[in-house]
Amino acid sequence: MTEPCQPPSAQQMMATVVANQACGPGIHLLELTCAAALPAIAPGQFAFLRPRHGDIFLRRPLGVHEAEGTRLRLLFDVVGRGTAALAAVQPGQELDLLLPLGHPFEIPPPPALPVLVAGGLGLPPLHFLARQLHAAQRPFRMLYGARTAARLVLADDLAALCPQLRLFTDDGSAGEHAQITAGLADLPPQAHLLVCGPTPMMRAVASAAAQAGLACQVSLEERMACGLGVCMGCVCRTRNADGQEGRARVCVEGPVFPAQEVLWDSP
Amino acid sequence: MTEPCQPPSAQQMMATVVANQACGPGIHLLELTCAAALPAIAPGQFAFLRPRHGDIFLRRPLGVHEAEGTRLRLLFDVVGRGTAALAAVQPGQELDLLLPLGHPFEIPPPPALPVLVAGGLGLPPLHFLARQLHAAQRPFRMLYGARTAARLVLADDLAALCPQLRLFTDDGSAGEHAQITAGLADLPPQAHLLVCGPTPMMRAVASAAAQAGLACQVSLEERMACGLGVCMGCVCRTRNADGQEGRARVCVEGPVFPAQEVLWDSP
Amino acid sequence: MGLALELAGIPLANPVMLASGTCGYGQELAGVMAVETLGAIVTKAITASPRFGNPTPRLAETPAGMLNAIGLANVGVEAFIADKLPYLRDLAPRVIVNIAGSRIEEYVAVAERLETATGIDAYELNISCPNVAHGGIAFGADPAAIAAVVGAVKRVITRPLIVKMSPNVTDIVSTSRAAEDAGADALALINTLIGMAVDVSRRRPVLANLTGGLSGPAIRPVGLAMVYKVFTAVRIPIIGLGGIMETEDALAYLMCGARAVQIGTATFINPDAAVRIITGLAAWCDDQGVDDLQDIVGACHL
Amino acid sequence: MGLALELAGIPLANPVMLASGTCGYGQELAGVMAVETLGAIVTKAITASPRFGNPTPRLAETPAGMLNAIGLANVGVEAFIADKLPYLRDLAPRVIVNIAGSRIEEYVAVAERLETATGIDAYELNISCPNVAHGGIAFGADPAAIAAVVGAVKRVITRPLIVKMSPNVTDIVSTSRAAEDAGADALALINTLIGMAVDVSRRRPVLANLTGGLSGPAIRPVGLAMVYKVFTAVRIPIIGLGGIMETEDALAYLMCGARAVQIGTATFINPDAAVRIITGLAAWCDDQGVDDLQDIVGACHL
Ligand SMILES: Cc1cc2nc3c(=O)[nH]c(=O)nc-3n(C[C@H](O)[C@H](O)[C@H](O)COP(=O)(O)OP(=O)(O)OC[C@H]3O[C@@H](n4cnc5c(N)ncnc54)[C@H](O)[C@@H]3O)c2cc1C
Ligand SMILES: Cc1cc2nc3c(=O)[nH]c(=O)nc-3n(C[C@H](O)[C@H](O)[C@H](O)COP(=O)(O)OP(=O)(O)OC[C@H]3O[C@@H](n4cnc5c(N)ncnc54)[C@H](O)[C@@H]3O)c2cc1C
Ligand SMILES: Cc1cc2nc3c(=O)[nH]c(=O)nc-3n(C[C@H](O)[C@H](O)[C@H](O)COP(=O)(O)O)c2cc1C
Ligand SMILES: Cc1cc2nc3c(=O)[nH]c(=O)nc-3n(C[C@H](O)[C@H](O)[C@H](O)COP(=O)(O)O)c2cc1C
Ligand code: FES
Ligand code: FES
Repeated sequence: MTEPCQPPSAQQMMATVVANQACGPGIHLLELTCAAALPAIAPGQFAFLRPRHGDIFLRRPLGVHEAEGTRLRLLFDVVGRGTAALAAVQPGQELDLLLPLGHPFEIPPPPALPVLVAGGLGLPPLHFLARQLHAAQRPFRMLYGARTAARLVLADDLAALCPQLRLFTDDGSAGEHAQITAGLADLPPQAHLLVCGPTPMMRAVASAAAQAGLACQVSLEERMACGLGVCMGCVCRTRNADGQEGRARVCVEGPVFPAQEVLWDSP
Repeated sequence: MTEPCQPPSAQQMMATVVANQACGPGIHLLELTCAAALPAIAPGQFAFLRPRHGDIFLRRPLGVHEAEGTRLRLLFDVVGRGTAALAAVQPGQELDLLLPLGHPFEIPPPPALPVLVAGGLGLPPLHFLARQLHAAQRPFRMLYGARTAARLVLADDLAALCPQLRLFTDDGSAGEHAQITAGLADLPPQAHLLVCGPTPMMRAVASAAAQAGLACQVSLEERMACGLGVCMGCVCRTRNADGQEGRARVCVEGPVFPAQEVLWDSP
Repeated sequence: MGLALELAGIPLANPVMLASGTCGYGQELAGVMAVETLGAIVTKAITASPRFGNPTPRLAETPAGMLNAIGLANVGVEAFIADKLPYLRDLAPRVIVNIAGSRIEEYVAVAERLETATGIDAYELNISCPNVAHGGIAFGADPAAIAAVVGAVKRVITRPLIVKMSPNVTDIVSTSRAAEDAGADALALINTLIGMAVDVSRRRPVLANLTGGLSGPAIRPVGLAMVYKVFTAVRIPIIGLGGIMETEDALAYLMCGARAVQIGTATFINPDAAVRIITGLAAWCDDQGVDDLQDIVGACHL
Repeated sequence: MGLALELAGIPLANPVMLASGTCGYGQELAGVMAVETLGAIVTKAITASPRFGNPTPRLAETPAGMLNAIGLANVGVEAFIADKLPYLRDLAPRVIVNIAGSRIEEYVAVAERLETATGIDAYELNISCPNVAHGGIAFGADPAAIAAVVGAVKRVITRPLIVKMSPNVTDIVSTSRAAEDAGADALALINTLIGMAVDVSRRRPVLANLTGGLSGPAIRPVGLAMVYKVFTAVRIPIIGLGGIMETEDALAYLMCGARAVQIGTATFINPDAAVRIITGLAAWCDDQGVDDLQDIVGACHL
């Protein structure tokens, strides 16, 4: 966060919608073919996009869910105008992408035990990471929670990648009837938490990790205009090793930060 | 024009693009299926439309070219942002229509001889009218001119409807190498001109008609915002029987006016 | 649900009005929308004599908006009373007559003449039209001039007076207070912003009048900010307008402090926009358990 | 083709600059656009001390535009000179430093400190930021205050001074003339309009700061009208900005009277918007047989 910022070298490219399917209440899986081969993308990095035609002005950030060759998959929740517009794009229509942006999760080297903690639509970067760890045959654990069973999308996929997967729902309709923080109780000291989800959930996980002395990275959300670090719109409050308060841009220094550097706003 | 204005009873409806084909340089034939059966439409009336999604704000007026059941055809020239957006709509996409609007051509009863005078993209209402006259087995003549052969679209169609069709081009690449006004020279006194085309052409035809003592109706163009007569944006300068100057709204009192009521701006 | 309200003594079935200049004199819209459901109709500006307005082109499209330079084209107060008012009077919505002029005496003359007619519920003083060379904007920007014209009109009328404010000012609070202090019963915020469009291919302004008034969603953020600011500075009710296209936009104005709203340019895009918004407000109240829509007025200030 | 010009003594390869606050300090954009092709880069506003800016959310989308309430977040003049200027200095484009403050003394202090640094081509005085509680907008609206701050800064600098004007005023001509009379070498028109957005579901303003600055194509008609109006009222050159997205928009500003343009929000939509516009201007000159792009400046006034 304090190192001088590297100019991002994102690419702008057009992508054509191949499929756009609802896979849960208000949750869409968007599959795209890009005009060129995708550059290297790491889990935690995001795409900054908008439909080529339509009445959305600013781009929206979405974590990369899956990327291979010219194929890109995004998974998102309809929460407002922008995501509603994305939910409405039809196969054949075009999106304008800028990617990859942002600082990804840093995969802790062994003997650390990666523990992926996904809350709701915080899943995409961690699903991506789970596939990488599985492919590398690296042991890891995963906790995945949502409000209700219907919103616990792609849980079967994850189970195939991670035998240690634990599921949670707020209403007990699937997995354990508990907050995801319940899954942190019995972790070994070499556990390294990699977290993405709603802010209150991340704050709770970060605080539990701090108390348990576990390493923890969190992927923050903020409204963005430029995605490139130039507008100063997407800042979060941070504190450095000396406890000094600062501001960091979620789009370049983040979205992934060491949890101890984040100053959470009071709930 | 002086009679009290009747509230227009236009309908708003969605229409799906069936085909959108270039049929000349920058000229598009747009075929739509409307969500409901079209109301009665008379030649000279127009549709006021915009793509359902996209960055065009105001509707654009286009003369109805053909209407039957739920089928609607429009013929237009790409001259700016709005018509460029219409040229880009793909089959399956939706347009938002308001129609029918405006005061149509008044078909003069026999013994008048209708003479249809179309300049370039003034064709749609007159093509529509030609089909009606042909179906009614009413004798009529038609003059059709354009800059060049490639822009003289649908001339074959017209020839089938009107054996008396005369074609003109500015560059002589098809038909007679002359201005369309050349076709007015040998008309019988019962000729009643029904004119649509670029303003300078209509002004010239109207003036020739006045000199020859021929009846003449012209279909004017103005930028429109409401299409309903409420914004007062689309006025043209008029003069009544007493020679008094006035203003009339092209969208409700027009677009078709008796030529002698129009006060043309100096060229 | 409770959409009804009383505004400056005018009882309204609901807080949705058609804005001046975007609904003519009511009649033309009857064929394309359920006019009877409206709270009120605000007429096109009426001047002492008939006006042709500015030369065309007097319309232009802009990003998420439009420019108009109509120039107060209208039939004049006599023809309005003789030919237009009888129709309006018989409609269910309240009738608000928008008054314009180029001098204080003209505003006063129009108001005096309208006082003699029946079927008018209130006046809206247009001191903010950017498209006329004299008067118009000049009145709308200077607190002293506002006080003079509002005071002069108030002295000759018995019906409530809404003053329609110009957004083309440094300090909307001081102009609004000047109107309130001079006797305005309500304020309408905002009229159009001054804007321009260029036809690059011709290297000329698009509008014959060079500049025009900018309306539509593009200006909504400006309208909301001004209503928000004026709400805490005056005691009289505010009517909010500027770029309202949907129910949500009307709610945003109410939450900023408007008691009622006007729908302008939206009618050009969807002739029944105002009707949809009335339905939408009722549905929202239902959904949110709001008994009286007026309860959310100013909610953003809490 | 002839895109080069000299503006207030600053030689520019072409009239296209990146606007303050939309390009950071240049470095971040190097990976996504050909920065070397730009005429100039205008830095984010620099204040005497570092500023965190306002709390978030400090961005919101609006129809054809956006609101920002960044609140002059910046590294402060010392860190700017130490950490940011060395990079900028080595780039081909001219370096224009945007100066902000909350009191005249702060503007003067920043200007004095910048005078000691090398690699700066001009200053742009931001007297028009709507997002800070003190100063900012106050300076931008009052001709006397403008004269005072411009005069005070002029006295301590040797480099050309561009004054960036607020559009949130009744009379842009009088504020512009005040800047000119006090010694401004050029004017930049316009900064953002004051606007607001409401989160209807939460019944709260979207921005933590309540209001913000409106930018993007929505405000282009306002910017064009102001440039058009000021062009005939001042003798110093005008830099036009506000909603320029494409080559045509830049040409519209030039035709209204701007000698150069700045690209702001467009960079957020397309990082290489400014580069495309430079290419587009050259192509347009070619196509239209225009030898020197400056020949079309003010064409709309003919
Ligand atoms: C790096 C990053 C990666 C993301 N990845 C994903 C993803 O993979 N899948 C997914 O569903 N969502 C993801 N998000 C969140 C997503 O960007 C927002 O949901 C989206 O931008 C909202 O746009 P909207 O126009 O639909 O909502 P708006 O109408 O703008 O807002 C609706 C609601 O969402 C909130 N909101 C809007 N934008 C943001 C934002 N950027 N951050 C936090 N809250 C916001 C608003 O405060 C409001 O409550 C990500 C965000 C970031 C910053
Ligand atoms: C009743 C009526 C029927 C019409 N029927 C047809 C038709 O069947 N086929 C067809 O191709 N065109 C027709 N037109 C013209 C068509 O409406 C315009 O070409 C179109 O609105 C231009 O929109 P734009 O955004 O592409 O152009 P803009 O970018 O708005 O303007 C491009 C050029 O067109 C001119 N222009 C724009 N709008 C109008 C207008 N309403 N009238 C005159 N000039 C205008 C401008 O001054 C400019 O020179 C009709 C117009 C009217 C009023
Ligand atoms: C074509 C047109 C004509 C207008 N004429 C008037 C008028 O005569 N009197 C007036 O007070 N406002 C007039 N206005 C301003 C509108 O009433 C309204 O204040 C403005 O358009 C902003 O609202 P909107 O964005 O919903 O259109 C006019 C607006 C338009 C678009
Ligand atoms: C996020 C953001 C930050 C800005 N910061 C500054 C600033 O620090 N100083 C300044 O003079 N203008 C600032 N501006 C205003 C722009 O430089 C420009 O005047 C305005 O955005 C209008 O141009 P546009 O529509 O092309 O963006 C900022 C604008 C935006 C969008
Ligand atoms: S979105 Fe602009 S700095 Fe992050
Ligand atoms: S377009 Fe509005 S009156 Fe004709």
